[in-house]
Amino acid sequence: MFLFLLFTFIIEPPKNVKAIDNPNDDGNKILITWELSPSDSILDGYEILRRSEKEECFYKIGFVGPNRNSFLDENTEDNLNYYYQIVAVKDTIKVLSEISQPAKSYPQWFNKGKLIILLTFFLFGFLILYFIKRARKIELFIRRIAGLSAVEEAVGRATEMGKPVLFVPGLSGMSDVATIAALNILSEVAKKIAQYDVKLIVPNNDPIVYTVAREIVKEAYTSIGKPDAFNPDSVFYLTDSQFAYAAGVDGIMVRERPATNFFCGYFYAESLILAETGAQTGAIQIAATDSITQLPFFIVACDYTLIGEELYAASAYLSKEPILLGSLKGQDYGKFLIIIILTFLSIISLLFNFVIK
Amino acid sequence: MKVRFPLILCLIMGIIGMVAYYVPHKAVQNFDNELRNTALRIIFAFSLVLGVGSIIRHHWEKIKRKREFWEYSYVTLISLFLTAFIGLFGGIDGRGLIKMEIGKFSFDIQTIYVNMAIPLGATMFSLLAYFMASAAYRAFRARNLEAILLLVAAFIVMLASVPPVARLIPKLPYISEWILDVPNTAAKRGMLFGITLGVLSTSLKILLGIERGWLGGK
Amino acid sequence: MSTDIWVWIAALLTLGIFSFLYKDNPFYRFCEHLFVGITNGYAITFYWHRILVPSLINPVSRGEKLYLLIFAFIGALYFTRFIPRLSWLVRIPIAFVLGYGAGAAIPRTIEASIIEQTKATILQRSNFLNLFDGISSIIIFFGVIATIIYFFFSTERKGILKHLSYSGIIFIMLGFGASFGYTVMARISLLIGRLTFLLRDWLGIIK
Amino acid sequence: MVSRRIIYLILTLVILIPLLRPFKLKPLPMKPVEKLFYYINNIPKDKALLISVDYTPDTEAELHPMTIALLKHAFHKKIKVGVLTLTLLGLGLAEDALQVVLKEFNEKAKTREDSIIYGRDYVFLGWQTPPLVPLLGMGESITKVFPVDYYGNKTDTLPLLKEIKNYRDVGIVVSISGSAIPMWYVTYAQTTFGVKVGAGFTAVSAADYYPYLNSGQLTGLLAGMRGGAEYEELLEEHFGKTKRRKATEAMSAQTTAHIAIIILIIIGNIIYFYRKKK
Repeated sequence: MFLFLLFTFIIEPPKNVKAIDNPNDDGNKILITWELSPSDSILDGYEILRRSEKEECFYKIGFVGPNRNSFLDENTEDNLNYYYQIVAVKDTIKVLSEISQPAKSYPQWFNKGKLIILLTFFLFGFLILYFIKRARKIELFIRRIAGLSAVEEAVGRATEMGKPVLFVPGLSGMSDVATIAALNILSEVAKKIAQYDVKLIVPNNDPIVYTVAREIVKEAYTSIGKPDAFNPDSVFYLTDSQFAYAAGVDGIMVRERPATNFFCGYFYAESLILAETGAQTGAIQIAATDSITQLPFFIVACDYTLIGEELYAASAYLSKEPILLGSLKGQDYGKFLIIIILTFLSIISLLFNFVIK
Repeated sequence: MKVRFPLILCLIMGIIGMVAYYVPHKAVQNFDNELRNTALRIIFAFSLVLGVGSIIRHHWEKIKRKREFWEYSYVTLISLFLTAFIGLFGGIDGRGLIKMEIGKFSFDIQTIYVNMAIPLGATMFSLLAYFMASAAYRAFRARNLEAILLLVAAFIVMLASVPPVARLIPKLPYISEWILDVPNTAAKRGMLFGITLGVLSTSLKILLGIERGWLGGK
Repeated sequence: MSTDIWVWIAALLTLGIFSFLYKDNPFYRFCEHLFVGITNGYAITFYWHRILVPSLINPVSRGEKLYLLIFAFIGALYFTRFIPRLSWLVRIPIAFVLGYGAGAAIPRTIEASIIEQTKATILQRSNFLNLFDGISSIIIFFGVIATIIYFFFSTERKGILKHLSYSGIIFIMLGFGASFGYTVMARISLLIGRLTFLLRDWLGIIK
Repeated sequence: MVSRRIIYLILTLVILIPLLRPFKLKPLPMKPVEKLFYYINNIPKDKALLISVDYTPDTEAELHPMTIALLKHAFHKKIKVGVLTLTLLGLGLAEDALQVVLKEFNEKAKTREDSIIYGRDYVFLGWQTPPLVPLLGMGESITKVFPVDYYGNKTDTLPLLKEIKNYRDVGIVVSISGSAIPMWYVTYAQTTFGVKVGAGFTAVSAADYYPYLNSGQLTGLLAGMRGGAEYEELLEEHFGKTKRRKATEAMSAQTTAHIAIIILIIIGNIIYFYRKKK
């Protein structure tokens, strides 16, 4: 009894209870904040009470542990006034705060927290579009990357040996930049192959990529003036399962014994299964991928590897398409901008102890 | 029509995909949820038609022309139809129209998947252990500075994960961790920036109809 | 030794794939073709039971969400791929999936791979609470910039760019080497998993 | 050709022999593992540990011991646990891990207080798809996403879930996966609700996620068998010896294989330099 009285004396209520509409959400949420009770350290926690303008009395809607000074009420009716009260709780003793000002929840039409992302998008988007536009007028300079000549050599080798060329366009879908770049390279490779009547094998892992790859190869043959030489069975779908695909391509490699293997696009763990089997069959292997995880294996097992963005650069360089050259240029300036931003923000942050969260 | 209509559609869908990220309002979020979780999944499911069509044709051609190893094409076609039959009629949990069991022996689709597809996949995956060993033996040669760096980093990380060695040289795991934490992080982050810009520009080009490769032919 | 017929099947298929290590042989060819067939058959089942039935057939047969039929129709346009005169219609379902994917990817990649990674790279005073972390942060900062410069395609590598891009490849090679070494462990784990299956579940030699 | 087959044979042998006769190893716990361990160790009483069993049987060897070690840790410290999975095949694995750990704890328990009781100390929520539903839905209400648990109980009747309502009551989510699923928790659950995320990866994919550890998006990280073994080591340091240490046992085969590959690389280079000299 004595203790009970003592505690009622000691426990002070939390102060300054504020309720606001929780920002940047889809409504139905009110954020309540308060100043911790001075007796916070001995409390069990805080109860949150609520009353809407339609109700007569307060109801408990939540409980948080000590040393917390906010609560998100995620169960409000939009555009209705709510009042809140925070209760400091210690065993059976409860001390009430003052009642908050009324607050209403409502959904927002724009998440302000994402503004910086929208700005970044406009900034880089503008850069890329600007350079694509410029590339259509003048020829932009792109440094020739090492390993590019290997693509030509490799096709040449296959023609000399009269053996097929295997082209694996990666394991991701059509919206992936790696796949698109790979298909651009495929188009150039197919044109060269068409000239020499070498067999081309393109096994696919994605049904849509398969459809597109097939059209691209067909078109390459047509553009070189040999539409009849196109064998529709050279581009085919294998399976969407990663390892069944690897098993199938391995089988093709040991049976068809291609002179050259291209691994262009996005790859997962199957990369080394493909590349090492190919190395054992004695094929010249060229890999080009932006899959950072798989690059180490291609570098070890293949003769030439185009690393990361070099894949995009290769597709731009080989095709000489202004769109590709321009966007590559835009990306270069984008990277330059990132370097400047990194340096600038670091200097500001270090000089003025400005904390970036 | 054949080109413009799909391009406009693509742009509209792209804007929808983007807007839902910035607009928390329920009206938009609910619409986006339904679109992503139901509508697009339905469309996506149909794309399998393209793939299965190709497989059947590819193997049928092989059998018809009696190309090398044509007999195996029967294995693919029969297992495909059988698995599909069992799955479609037996139900994914074995509670479909037809009970897939003979006496005590049940062969519903999950059983087939777990006891055939998974072991095949896991074994294929585990071949990597062998391939890593042979690739390391064959290609990890100290040819030039770059190759030496590759080799040394791989060596340290591998050694560090051998517990007796780690107990012997207690600093080694920390060096290994440092390489993974610092130079590795730096290189990957650096590459990631460039790749992300590539993703960004490609997505943008697809939406604006600048990149039309996906239309497949003119 | 196991008496479960399914364990035997799994074990034989496992051995079939392993036999590829010796050389290509009929046993492997059988497993390979079987694998392709089963995964495709399973995909058909999966798409039907897990997507089309719950998302389309169930609601529509109850008379709800009839608008989904429109999407089913759009999906069905994939079939036009096999009709040469109408095959351009296949672009419509592709446009739906591709457009949404590309649009949704833009803000999300910016957030995860540019904003967050930039924040993590920027040097701040909190990086310098101790000397070692401070030096590491500076090395990361420098390494990121050098790696970015390695992938500059607009100019020839001359002068300072040459040196910077050369230090970029040093970081890249160290990173790749470390990843390779690290991965060895994982792949061996997988092999251990398969061998354990053979020894424990099939042969019953180990516990 | 011949040397390739010899390499394959050597590798098979150096793994098979220790599997048949394992020897004991003492791994040295590393920082990412320690970070996760101590974060979980200090989860306050009113918060829970959420374990997301997101792997499939093909990566079981590497990842299953992690789930078991995490469960043991939580039960030792009496931290409330929620188990769920985002992959259908994870259901059986999660159930297996729970049964293994429960058996070990409840065999020793003398009082009701000591034992691990369903609904009070842990819940098994089961599986929900598409993944975005649980990933985002749990930020609002766990019981709404999982109206019934794996065993068919109504979740709103479980005492544990009366206290643990959503991510706010979750100290950390640890997602264990052979793919990128832990990053879904980062991208969706963390960016939206600010929940802490820890991860268990296969050793291979782990190297990819170090940047996220560095940037604080991941609180801690277990990588592969070794990560599991190190966690087991920390458990043993804090809570005494346990019967089986699955990851540590498997490590012995891994160790010999590692040594074999290291020796192979050395031999390869000796041959290379010898030939070059000639």
